[in-house]
Amino acid sequence: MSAELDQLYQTIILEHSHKRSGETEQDVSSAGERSGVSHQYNPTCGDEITVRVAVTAGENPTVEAVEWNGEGCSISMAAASVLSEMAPGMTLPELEAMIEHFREMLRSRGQVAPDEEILGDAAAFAGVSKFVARVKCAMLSWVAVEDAVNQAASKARTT
Amino acid sequence: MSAELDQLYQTIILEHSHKRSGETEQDVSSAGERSGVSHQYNPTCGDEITVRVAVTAGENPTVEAVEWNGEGCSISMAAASVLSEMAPGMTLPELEAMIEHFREMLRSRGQVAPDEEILGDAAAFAGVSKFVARVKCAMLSWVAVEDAVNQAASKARTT
Amino acid sequence: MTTTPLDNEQVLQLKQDFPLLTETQVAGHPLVYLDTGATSQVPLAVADAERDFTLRHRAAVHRGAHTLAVEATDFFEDARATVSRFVGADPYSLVWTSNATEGLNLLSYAMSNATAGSNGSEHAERFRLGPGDEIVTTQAEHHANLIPWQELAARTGATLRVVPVDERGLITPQAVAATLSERTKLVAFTHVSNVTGAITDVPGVVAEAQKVGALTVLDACQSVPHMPIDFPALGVDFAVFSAHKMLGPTGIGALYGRRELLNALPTFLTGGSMITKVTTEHAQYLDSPVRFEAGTQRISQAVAWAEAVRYLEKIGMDRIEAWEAELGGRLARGITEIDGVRLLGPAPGVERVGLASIDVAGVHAHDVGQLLDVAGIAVRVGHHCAQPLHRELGLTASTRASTYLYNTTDDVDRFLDELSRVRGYFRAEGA
Amino acid sequence: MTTTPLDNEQVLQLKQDFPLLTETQVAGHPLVYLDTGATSQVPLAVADAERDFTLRHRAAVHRGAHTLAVEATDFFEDARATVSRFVGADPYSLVWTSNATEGLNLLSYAMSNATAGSNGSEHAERFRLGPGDEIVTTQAEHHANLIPWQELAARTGATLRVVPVDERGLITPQAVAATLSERTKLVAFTHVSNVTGAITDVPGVVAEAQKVGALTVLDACQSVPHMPIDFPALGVDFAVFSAHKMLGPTGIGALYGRRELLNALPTFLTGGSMITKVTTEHAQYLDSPVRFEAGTQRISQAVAWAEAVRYLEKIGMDRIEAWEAELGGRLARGITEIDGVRLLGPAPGVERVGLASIDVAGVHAHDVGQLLDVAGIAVRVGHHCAQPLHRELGLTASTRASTYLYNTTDDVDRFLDELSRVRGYFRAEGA
Ligand SMILES: Cc1ncc(COP(=O)(O)O)c(C=O)c1O
Ligand SMILES: Cc1ncc(COP(=O)(O)O)c(C=O)c1O
Ligand code: FES
Ligand code: FES
Repeated sequence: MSAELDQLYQTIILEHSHKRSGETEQDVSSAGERSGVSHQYNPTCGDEITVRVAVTAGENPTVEAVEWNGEGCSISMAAASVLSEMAPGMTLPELEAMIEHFREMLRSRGQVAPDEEILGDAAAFAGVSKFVARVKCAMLSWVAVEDAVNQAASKARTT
Repeated sequence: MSAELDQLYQTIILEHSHKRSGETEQDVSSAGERSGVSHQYNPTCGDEITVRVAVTAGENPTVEAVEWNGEGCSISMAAASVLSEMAPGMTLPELEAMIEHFREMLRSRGQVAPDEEILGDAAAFAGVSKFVARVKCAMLSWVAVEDAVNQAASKARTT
Repeated sequence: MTTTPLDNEQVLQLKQDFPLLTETQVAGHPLVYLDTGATSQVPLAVADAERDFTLRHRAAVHRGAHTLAVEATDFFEDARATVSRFVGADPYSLVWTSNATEGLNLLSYAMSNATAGSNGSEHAERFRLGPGDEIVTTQAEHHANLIPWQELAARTGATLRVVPVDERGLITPQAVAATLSERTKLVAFTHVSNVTGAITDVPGVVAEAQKVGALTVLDACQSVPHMPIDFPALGVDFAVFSAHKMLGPTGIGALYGRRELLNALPTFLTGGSMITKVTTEHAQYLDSPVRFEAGTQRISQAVAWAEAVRYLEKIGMDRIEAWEAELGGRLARGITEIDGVRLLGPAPGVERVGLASIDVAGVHAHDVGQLLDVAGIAVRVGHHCAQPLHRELGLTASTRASTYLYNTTDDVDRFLDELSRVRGYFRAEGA
Repeated sequence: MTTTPLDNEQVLQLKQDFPLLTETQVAGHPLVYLDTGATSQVPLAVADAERDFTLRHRAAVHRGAHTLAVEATDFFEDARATVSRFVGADPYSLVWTSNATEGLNLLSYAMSNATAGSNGSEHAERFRLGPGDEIVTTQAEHHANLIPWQELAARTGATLRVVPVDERGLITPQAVAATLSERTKLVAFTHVSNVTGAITDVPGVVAEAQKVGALTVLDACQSVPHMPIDFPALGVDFAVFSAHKMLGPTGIGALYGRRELLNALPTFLTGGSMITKVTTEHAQYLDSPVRFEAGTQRISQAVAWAEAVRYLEKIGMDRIEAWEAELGGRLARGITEIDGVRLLGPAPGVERVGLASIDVAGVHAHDVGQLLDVAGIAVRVGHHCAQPLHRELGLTASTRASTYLYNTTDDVDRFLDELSRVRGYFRAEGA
């Protein structure tokens, strides 16, 4: 196959699309005390994902766990899996910075190179930014986590 | 002005557009025993005409009188005037034949030459057939007369 | 007289009329365009006809009295005569719309207007709907032939009933009959499915609808471009189709309707050119087709569409149909020979147009499409605006290849060849 | 910085871009095109941009994932960005329609849908109408900005009120104010009259409407092509305009709306590409602008329209406006100097665009137009889709001359010269 394709479907992405960290058979649509839930829908393809994120208690919570159910293409499944591995243990500002950079890179049409220190394994998604129609795929779960973590944090702070 | 224009606006047409035989100040919208009324509207320009035609009594009526009110361009006014002069005294088949030939000539885009024996003064409208947008103008009153005379005749026959 | 289909040599000749098909490179590969189901490509003659009209003959139609306007009106009405003749109809029964979708919405809103008594409803009795009345559509429909009826039901209180497809994804007259009742006012159904390529028995469905006195509306988007069509002979009351799927421009489609129905139907869009007399209180409307054509029309688009029709007629719709049956058969057979790939809809051997959708086990449709795309093969992935049918087939999305008169057997084979590598590339289970 | 208008020399240069204007002969005379009020002519660059897109880049937008489709989507959305910027708006507030007429109908039907509770009416409270509610329009409107409101009133039970024009044919904020009430939900009015060329005080009318909390709808068909426009700065809630009056193609227009209003407005046309989730029972809708764009869109038309906008911007809308003010003044003055010819609307010296309508004593408008036509001068005759205003002016029909950036003072003078002969030719009384 072509080199261009291999840039998009990095080995790490294909692996995550199959092993899928954080994916669970259990329904994740109800949130607990220190967790938030977000459902995201991709109108272009009809795929959807539901993500539940739990954070630690206190003023400066960190991410405790990411769990999700959903269906989608390999890019979207891999993006959810990678994030589920990376997020736990991160502070909220760290997570937000990572998501922001991920978004910026993806929207840049290949102009913004990934900062591997910030993105770690998620740098493998750099190739997606040249495939405009697939940017939403990579962002779907990340937007869901962003949304869910904010809900969780505001609960954690008020309890 | 141009020769083409003079073909359309024959002297006889311009004269009739001013003198307007058959035009009356009286309202002609109600029909009597041996007469019929027709109202015609030209949606392209918004002009309209109301014509009343009376016929003689009996099995084979002839046209007795044509009266009309209306507004329109010189072609439409002249056509009403010419017909108002020509129709009286005609048998219904004669009138119908004349109207049919008039229609055929007008729709022919200049292909059908007027038969002066049938059309008389109305042959002057031959030039109109090359001006497709004006064909309706010339036909407006003639269609009204055709309609009105049929109404009148069916009344005359049944009384 | 039997039909000789096109052959590869002739098609390669035809391709020369389509610069996009001969000149486009995608990721270093010559393009194989297998997405006509979404929109077709356009031959030079059609683009040139539109450009020429626009640069040399443009004027407002049905309004102006000056020479240019009269000539433009002739172009415009000649186009209507050409397109209506192509579907066996007279010009009075062909209304220009923006696309097929707008044609279906026209009907939906005109029936709301009949119900409300607005928009010239004097003779609209048979279009009125109310609680208890039923509108019937099918599970196989494009959203364009489903949502307008859902919303019509919501606006009028009528009930929407949906005919299930059979195990092959087909709409059958039997299933339609089972959904009909004395209260059914309208049956809207597709001629050819844009997902499965299956062909509906139109006269069969029409016969059932007529038994209960229901109006019929045919979605002919995927049939008119690909086979000879005669709407009056099919017996439908209304039908819609789009120019952009048949070598024509975007921005124009048509609604066919039996003339007496169109004249009795309340108006939809209102404004200039479709009225007789207007006061500040009230407007009176002209007859079909201008009755439904408010405001400045798609003039150059009509002219270009007529040129597209002439192009198709020159080749012959029967020959196009026969050629695409070959391509469709080749597609269907080829697909079923690939491990882990499921052909949706009718099995090979069953009648279909040159269109086939597939599900690749363990690989998402968008990933399938991506792999094909970098090999220069343009196909459609997603739900193809038919979510209910995909749900019925147990899917969210599928991959669709669709042909036209400009596709060769080689195009089909290149698609099949790449398709056979998909599961391996994505390391799908069992690949 | 004062604006330097175009001059005759520059205009003669520009004319070279319009083959129709330089090459057409009518009855042996070079054409003088004074019917831009109906539809404008199109420069080569615009026709070529459309042809090139169609032959080299055509694909379905917002659907396909293949390279060609992604590129076509970029073209399409870039076009939206260009056209929306031209009227001071962001792309989310610009919806493509077939023409201005359809934009007004979209609003009229969306408000019916709000009233019926259909088509995604969750946040549509402020668009609901019922008996006692009032819709306001004016006597000066084109039928496109009158009939849709008449029918909306008929569908919802609301009352239509019509603002009278003053003795100059102008809509004034005072007259609007006098027609408004606490129950007024919407005020629809024209920016520039297509009969008199008079310019409405838009901010003045908007201020009055806002006092009673009514929505405002501007018919900008005759303003956007001829002057710099910024809808957000004008303060209107909605506005419509058409491409074909501003060097663009037929078949496309636009509805501008404040984004939050468009997102709250129920949908109009339903079908593919404007939905999120569809079941056989129910559909959910996307946000503006795609919310209102059902089915395959006017893709090449959008691309061509953007090219037209670039052409206008290169020249400068302020310079076009200034030049047309000169032409309009010359028209108005010239007309009043001819015996037996009456200028409709504002007197010479009062602000107007390059458009003037006249009544010739004793000669019907169609006869006037015929005489001008054989002299090669194309003008519009009739009621110009404004029967109520003509009735108010005591007329059935009038003769209209309208200019654009490609008209010279010589064009105006040739019109005036022929006009001065009309009454003599037709032997009108006193001629
Ligand atoms: C003032 C005005 N409003 C509305 C329209 C209707 O525009 P369209 O025919 O492009 O829908 C026109 C042009 O005909 C116009 O001049
Ligand atoms: C079966 C079918 N119906 C309706 C449509 C809608 O056509 P359009 O988008 O041209 O309105 C399509 C194409 O998208 C189709 O394939
Ligand atoms: S295609 Fe649906 S998420 Fe990627
Ligand atoms: S223009 Fe109206 S009848 Fe001739």
